[in-house]
Amino acid sequence: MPFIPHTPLDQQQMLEVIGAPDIEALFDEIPKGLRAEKLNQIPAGISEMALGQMMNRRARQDEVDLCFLGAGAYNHHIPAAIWDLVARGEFMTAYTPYQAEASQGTLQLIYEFQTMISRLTAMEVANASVYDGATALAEAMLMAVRANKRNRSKRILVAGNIHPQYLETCRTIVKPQGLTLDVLDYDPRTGRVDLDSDRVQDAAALAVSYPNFFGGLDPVDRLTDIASAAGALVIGVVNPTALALLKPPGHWGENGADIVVGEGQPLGIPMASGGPYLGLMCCKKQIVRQMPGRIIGRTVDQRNRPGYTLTLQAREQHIRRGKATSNICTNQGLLVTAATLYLSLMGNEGLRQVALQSHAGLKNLVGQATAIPGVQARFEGPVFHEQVLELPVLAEVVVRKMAERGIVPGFDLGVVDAGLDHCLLVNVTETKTGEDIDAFISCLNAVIQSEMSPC
Amino acid sequence: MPFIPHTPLDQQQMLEVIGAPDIEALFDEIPKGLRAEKLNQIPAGISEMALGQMMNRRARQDEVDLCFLGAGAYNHHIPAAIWDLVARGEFMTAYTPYQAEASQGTLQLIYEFQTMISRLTAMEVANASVYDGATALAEAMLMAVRANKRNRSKRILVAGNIHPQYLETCRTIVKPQGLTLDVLDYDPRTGRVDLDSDRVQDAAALAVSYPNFFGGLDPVDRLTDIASAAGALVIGVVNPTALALLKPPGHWGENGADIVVGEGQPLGIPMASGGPYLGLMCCKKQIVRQMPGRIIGRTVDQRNRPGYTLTLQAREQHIRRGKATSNICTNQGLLVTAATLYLSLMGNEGLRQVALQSHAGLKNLVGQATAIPGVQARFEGPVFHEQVLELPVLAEVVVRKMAERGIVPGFDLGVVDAGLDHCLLVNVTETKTGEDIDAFISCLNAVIQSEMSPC
Amino acid sequence: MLIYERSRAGRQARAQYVSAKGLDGQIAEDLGEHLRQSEVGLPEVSELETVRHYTNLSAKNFAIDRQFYPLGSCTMKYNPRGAHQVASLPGFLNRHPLAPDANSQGYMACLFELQNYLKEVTGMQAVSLTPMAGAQGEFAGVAMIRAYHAKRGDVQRTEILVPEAAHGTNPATAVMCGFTVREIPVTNDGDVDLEALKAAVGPATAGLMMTNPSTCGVFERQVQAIAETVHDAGGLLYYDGANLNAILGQVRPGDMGFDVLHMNLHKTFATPHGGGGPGSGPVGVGPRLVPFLPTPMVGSSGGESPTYRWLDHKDCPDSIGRLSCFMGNAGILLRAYAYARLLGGEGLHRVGEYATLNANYMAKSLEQAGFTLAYPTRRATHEFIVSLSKEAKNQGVTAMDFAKRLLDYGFHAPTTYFPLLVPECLLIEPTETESKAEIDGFVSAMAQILEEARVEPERVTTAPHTLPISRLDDVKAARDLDLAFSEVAEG
Amino acid sequence: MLIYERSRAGRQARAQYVSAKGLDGQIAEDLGEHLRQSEVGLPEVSELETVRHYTNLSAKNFAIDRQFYPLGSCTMKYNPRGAHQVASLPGFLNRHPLAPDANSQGYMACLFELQNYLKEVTGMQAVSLTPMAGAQGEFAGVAMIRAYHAKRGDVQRTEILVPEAAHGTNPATAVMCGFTVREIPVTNDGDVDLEALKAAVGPATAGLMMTNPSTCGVFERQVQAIAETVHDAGGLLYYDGANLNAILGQVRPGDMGFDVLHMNLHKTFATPHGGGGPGSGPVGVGPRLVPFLPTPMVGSSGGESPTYRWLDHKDCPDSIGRLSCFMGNAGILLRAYAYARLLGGEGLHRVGEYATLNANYMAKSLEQAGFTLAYPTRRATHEFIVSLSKEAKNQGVTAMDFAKRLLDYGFHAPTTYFPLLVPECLLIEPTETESKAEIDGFVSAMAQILEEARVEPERVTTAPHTLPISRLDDVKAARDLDLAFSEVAEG
Ligand SMILES: Cc1ncc(COP(=O)(O)O)c(C=O)c1O
Ligand SMILES: Cc1ncc(COP(=O)(O)O)c(C=O)c1O
Repeated sequence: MPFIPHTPLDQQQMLEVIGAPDIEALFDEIPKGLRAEKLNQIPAGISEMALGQMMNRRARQDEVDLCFLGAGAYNHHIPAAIWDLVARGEFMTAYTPYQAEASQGTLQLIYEFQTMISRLTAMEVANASVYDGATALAEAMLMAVRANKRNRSKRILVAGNIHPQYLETCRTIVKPQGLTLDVLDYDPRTGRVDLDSDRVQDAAALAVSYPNFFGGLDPVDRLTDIASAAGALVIGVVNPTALALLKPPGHWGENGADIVVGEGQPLGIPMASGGPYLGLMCCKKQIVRQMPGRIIGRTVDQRNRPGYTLTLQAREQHIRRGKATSNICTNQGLLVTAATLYLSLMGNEGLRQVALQSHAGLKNLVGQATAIPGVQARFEGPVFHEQVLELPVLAEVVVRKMAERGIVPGFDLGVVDAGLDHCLLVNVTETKTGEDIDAFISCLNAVIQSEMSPC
Repeated sequence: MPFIPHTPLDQQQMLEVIGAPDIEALFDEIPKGLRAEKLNQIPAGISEMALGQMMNRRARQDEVDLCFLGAGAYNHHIPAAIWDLVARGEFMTAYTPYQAEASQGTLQLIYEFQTMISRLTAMEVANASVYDGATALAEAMLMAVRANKRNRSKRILVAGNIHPQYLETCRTIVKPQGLTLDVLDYDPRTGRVDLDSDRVQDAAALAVSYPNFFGGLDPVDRLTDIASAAGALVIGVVNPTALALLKPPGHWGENGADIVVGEGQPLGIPMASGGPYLGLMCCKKQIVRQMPGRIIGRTVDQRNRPGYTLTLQAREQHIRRGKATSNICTNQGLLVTAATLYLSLMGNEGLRQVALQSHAGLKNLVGQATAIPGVQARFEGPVFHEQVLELPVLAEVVVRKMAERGIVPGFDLGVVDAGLDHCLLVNVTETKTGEDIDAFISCLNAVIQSEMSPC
Repeated sequence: MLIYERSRAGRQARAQYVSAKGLDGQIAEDLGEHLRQSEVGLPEVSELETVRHYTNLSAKNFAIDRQFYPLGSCTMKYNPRGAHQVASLPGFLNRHPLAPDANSQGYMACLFELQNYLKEVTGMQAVSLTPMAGAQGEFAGVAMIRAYHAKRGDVQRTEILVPEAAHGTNPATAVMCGFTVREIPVTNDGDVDLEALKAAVGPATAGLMMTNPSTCGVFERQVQAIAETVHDAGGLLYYDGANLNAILGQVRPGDMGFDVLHMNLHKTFATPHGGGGPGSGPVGVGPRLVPFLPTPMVGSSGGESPTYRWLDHKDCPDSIGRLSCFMGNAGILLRAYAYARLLGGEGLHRVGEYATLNANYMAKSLEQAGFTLAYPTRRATHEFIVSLSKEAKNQGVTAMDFAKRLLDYGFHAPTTYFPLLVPECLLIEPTETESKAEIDGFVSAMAQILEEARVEPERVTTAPHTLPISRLDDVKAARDLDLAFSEVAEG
Repeated sequence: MLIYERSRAGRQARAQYVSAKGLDGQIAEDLGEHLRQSEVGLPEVSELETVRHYTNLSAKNFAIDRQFYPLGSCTMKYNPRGAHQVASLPGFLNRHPLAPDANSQGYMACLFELQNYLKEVTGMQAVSLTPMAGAQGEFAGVAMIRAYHAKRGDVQRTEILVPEAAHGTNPATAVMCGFTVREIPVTNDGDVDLEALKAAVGPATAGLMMTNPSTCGVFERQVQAIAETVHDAGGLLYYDGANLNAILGQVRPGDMGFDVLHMNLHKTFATPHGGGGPGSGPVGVGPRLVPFLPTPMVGSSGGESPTYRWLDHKDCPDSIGRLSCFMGNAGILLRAYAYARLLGGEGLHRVGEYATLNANYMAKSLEQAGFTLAYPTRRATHEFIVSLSKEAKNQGVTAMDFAKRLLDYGFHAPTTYFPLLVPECLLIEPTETESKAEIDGFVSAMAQILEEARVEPERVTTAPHTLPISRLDDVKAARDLDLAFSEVAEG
């Protein structure tokens, strides 16, 4: 019995205390006709060794040599110390810190995390995580509608250059509550959005992504000022690594963004097929009572020693049930631990160097790629560590052919927009060396050559 | 400055307290002519990320698909829990437990280890490890000479079928103290040794390996009785996994072995190019004061609570200096932790199944291999999980050719004995599946065919 | 001490610097007005300080790996390290979520098989793995109920029924899905009040959400009658599968008549809880809701060596849609898959058996030690409730006091004051991975605390005494909000 | 509680069973008289019990990752997790020690480069990495000295000289190598008594073993004169490199005139100490001893892309031979290699600088706090000695009492009562990876204990008060030997 410690003697003694003849008797309140058959569709148990051998094979099967995919998940270096510590039983096998006295480790850590994230974004408060970047944005929209006192609208204006899967997620989550998403087209030349005051009139909020899905940088100061002036709240969707170099949303325009969300994955969390990741969420203090998710506060104990505890719980489902700000309960605690360790290990300069080196790598790649005849940057203007290349052949073909040679070159934008079917979204992080980029270029070159050659 | 936390301000304040103008001044007692130049032959420091990339390449370069090498290092499954726990900072980054009050974790664990090892071997006491199996044997020889009160000889009788690299190690270590190693030839038909009383007269000890280097099982009861009767101490060299099935040395013959050593690597320790491993060492209680290495004893504290501490330290160099039983100081503490966890996780039945399955795998392999024309078992008699195959071609050639196809088939005995240059020492552990063994066979078959085919 | 209090300006942990020095000038030019002008605001500590600080912080937590953790409704059982190890293989960790299908077959094989196992375990027809926790699974489930009625044009169904013992996520979910909630009372036996239910159902009923076993720790015996009642009224039945551990291999929600459910893999499938997550809340559905399942899912070509591909909105046009940027908490799914493989069908069946054995043994032992069970005439399921009303009245020692004092004895506290309908309650769930000896230890600690409550109640009411802090001032926490460290405030 | 006390007969943690059931009958036949008849004697616990038991045990240890650990002569500094990670790559862990050279090039490249780095750091001509700890390195070194004299037929050299401050391994090693030991006194300044040395050397002198900086925490200023004296007498000079951290990049043993040395990679090269090992003690030699180095070593073909091969006794016929079954503590060598790469030449140089800065700052701070330095007129090296003779005499509070009381303050104790020649001494080594704040904290704890020793000495003499146990009865431990658990004795 893997993981079940009972000896035959234990079992007998326990049944005696209960006064039941056998374990079967303990299920005698279940209507007879409902009792299940054996679980025949599940194969017999295997040893940890056999499991390891099988999973090793499967994991190996999926490996590629080089991957230049970004599009919302980024392959940064993860310092060795992080997961050694995150995987400590004390972090990994604890529950949500309901008993504060027995959970000061996790609670203090989250308080530190809240501090780090609110400083990085220049926002007043941060919560203890929601599921991922996309659901964070959905929660931000719901929150904005609740929080916007100047404007009772349920219309959210969304920049059209936001990650398309964020948009899909938001649709799923906010539609049942009657919100409408009004998508702002982006300028086909720059890939950026602009806004006039008319459009934003009577919207509950404006959501912009920084960088946007194409890696570009929208005019966030201007967008923020126009939206605020019209009474809409501003929701910023940010990449936390980028904020080491970019203007933090708390400082956008005159008053800064009102709610900030983002995907915390770049902060020490492996790409791991898309999760578990870490939804970041911050806001101005005045609307904190509309924020979903757990929030840790510092207080004192009976001997006046500082201590940390779940606070503002009256926003949450376990207290307020149907009146809660969200149904979220379990969140991404362990990933908060990873991100906190990451930010602590990197410090200001470490994070800045990651961002700088990623940016430099992208410039190198784009510079070399656009020297290939027929390849050009699709959009103008500044970018951060990700950019759209327009190719002389279908992006889908380039992705397939390069992947066959062990290099996944980026994201085929044709998947999300037929008009961009010659466009490849390419990301470079600090993990890519000069040789890696050279390998990308020569592989791209070869594939384009072979596709373009007559017959 | 990687790993150095000093800020410029710290440094300045510290120098002020010291009253030195700069760090250089702190070295002013070193004769000027001796101060070193820069360390120019060591390349500039690299980031953890760059280190990881380089080491990943090198590690990958050395990977093989399948390896049937044993010969003293065995590829057993290592339960996931072991190194997760062993790598906890509390175990990995502690020093030798000199301050008992601050080291009860390590101390109690070693006491448990001593218990496990002494039960597994059926010996009265075990120490807290020496370096590896080979040095354990060397220490056992020195110990036997000190401990043998019936016989002041410095001659050690050694079974000729002991691991040849154990023998070499012993030569290096015991020669300076004037011990002589008298090697007993093994029977060329069985690979086993026998003994008559004459030969053992006036020897301090007899050392036998169980299983022996060829995987065979010598007549340990008989050997023990003959040696004991002649006044020689009996040193058993054992494989701890094998003891799940084999007669433990404490029960050999009438009185059992006097000293038992072995390589603890099979107990949850990776092969890792040969180390760090774990030298096991046990003895009868009456000669414990001659045992080298650390020993943990249970005692009580001032409030009569049980506690664990280093004991019998008067055997050790830090107390007795030139009169110590050995110069050993640092030993293999962390590997003790791994082995203790391994034995705890496996329990009696788990360890037994590992041994059984390894044995069954070897039988399967040998059965199939000896069906290949020209291949036969080199020695007769019972074996445990390792056996010598005699091939129709040079073992060196078979190893090279099979390795080129990703399978390292075993150890070429021609390296240690020119007379065995057609012999391959093959090991199978529980990690080898039926398909692995089939792959071995078909590869062996192919290599033999191609080598035997004319031209 | 906070990590920020260890920070010193100018300190650098340089092993993590990727030597991007010298690019600074260029970046200002590249970014122009976008360049950050303010401090990034992270602590500046050495690698040793980071390691030491967080290692020491971790030591302040209780955790399965250190303590018995009988937190009712949370299923805190052993999280096999083997499952963690295989999910952490480099090939899985380095896989980008948008990697081409050709480079995803190993991963998708695991997911496809897991979908099938979960169908078998629940008796449902189809499963989507994408929800990222129980509450998101609930959202997906109720959104599917909404989509089902909408598709049929049955738009007047605006109400979701919820028994009063339900977990808070149930009503919160219903509201998130645009429904109003109506609570149904529970009888003194812990069963749903069937008459009240009958009175409540009607043309506005979109569905009923319930758990079975309920959070009262008993099996709802009238489940078939409840299903009939709701179905007859045109509503659908949602099963909150957070408590699946109790009935794993014993009885299947699909067979009980439920149309849709979620499971908490971070409970029943032993993936670690991580101090607050991540979780994973796959949903399973009966025939009527299959078209509405959230995407993506994994489809198979079938046959001897199948190839797998993602099913998305093109394949499932009626899907409620996507619930996350990528594919939910993938790593948790791998752990759950590994767990299912380690146990196999037989092992999963035993989980339900021994979880139930442990709970019934513990309940009976506590009763013999003088405690009052909330439902003494009922079998416990995988959990049960003790009520300390008597002790609260007689000695002034509350359920919370017992909970805090247990911490001093080295046991994590059970769930307190939930479900709300039982006064001064402890909801206790031992799980199948705990030994009789551990349970006996807990029972004897409870008995000792009972004795303390008699002879020196203030020892209990002021507990804990052995932890890094004593009880915290929660009122101050909410009033003088301090949600982020500020050096100035410290000064 | 011992793991054996958690054991219950018949319990099985089956996830580790490799399903060899059904082979039992066959094995009895195969093994015959060799078949084990008695119990194997291991504990029978579940996987959770193992994990919980050892996680909880670990929490009873002090460790670098949790505490400042200024244990003199032990160089307890930060062990970079990055080095641990790369040494734990599957390709390295799964490599069999006897793998063909063609499948070992990645590993051998690391070792070859490490050999070169260690030559550079020590100023020696050749290095062998095989010794498994400092003491085995000493053995190799002194065995080489023996082999050297023997090769020259210079057989009357039977004596090794050792300063009285030497580490216990030095005389123990000399004896293991078949020499007799003669101890040389040390002056009040911590230097070797040069006159006594001159009187001691002669035709019987095989060599001198010394450390520099010595275990008195000072640099031996007359090292050149000492080398001349010993060399003139026909002896060789052995350098105990356990204290290399002090002088890394500052001064090289080869340049000081030593013929042979060992290094403790588990100290200077930051490989973790593991609660008692493993270590690694490579040896380096000057020109005279190259032929005698222990095998195996790694040789290179040279050139742009070199290939590597093992050098063994065929290549080195005069070698003292092999010191372990395979190639020493390979994994520790990989960690040390990784450490050297992370720091680079410049970083290694800084190690010596900041280790020395920290020690001198701490020594001066303690002196200012009222403590007595053993060598107040000398520079500290990477460590220094405080003598508490005054406090022992006046307040009856010994060095051991200070050590134990420091544990209550959350600091590991310094090395006590070593070297033996300084009464009531603490040998204190902060290392370069500790911050000024940490050092200041230690100094203030020492000052507080000094104050306690004045006002309530019994608080100090009965310490520690906050650990799982108080001081142990060592006499009972040695008298009533209890070295293995027995259920019977418990009963
Ligand atoms: C009965 C019940 N339902 C739902 C949930 C919510 O699950 P999650 O926390 O994964 O969102 C829980 C978990 O606490 C629960 O116990
Ligand atoms: C000065 C000195 N020499 C030698 C040694 C012995 O080294 P090891 O413990 O690695 O055998 C030590 C370590 O304690 C030491 O401090």
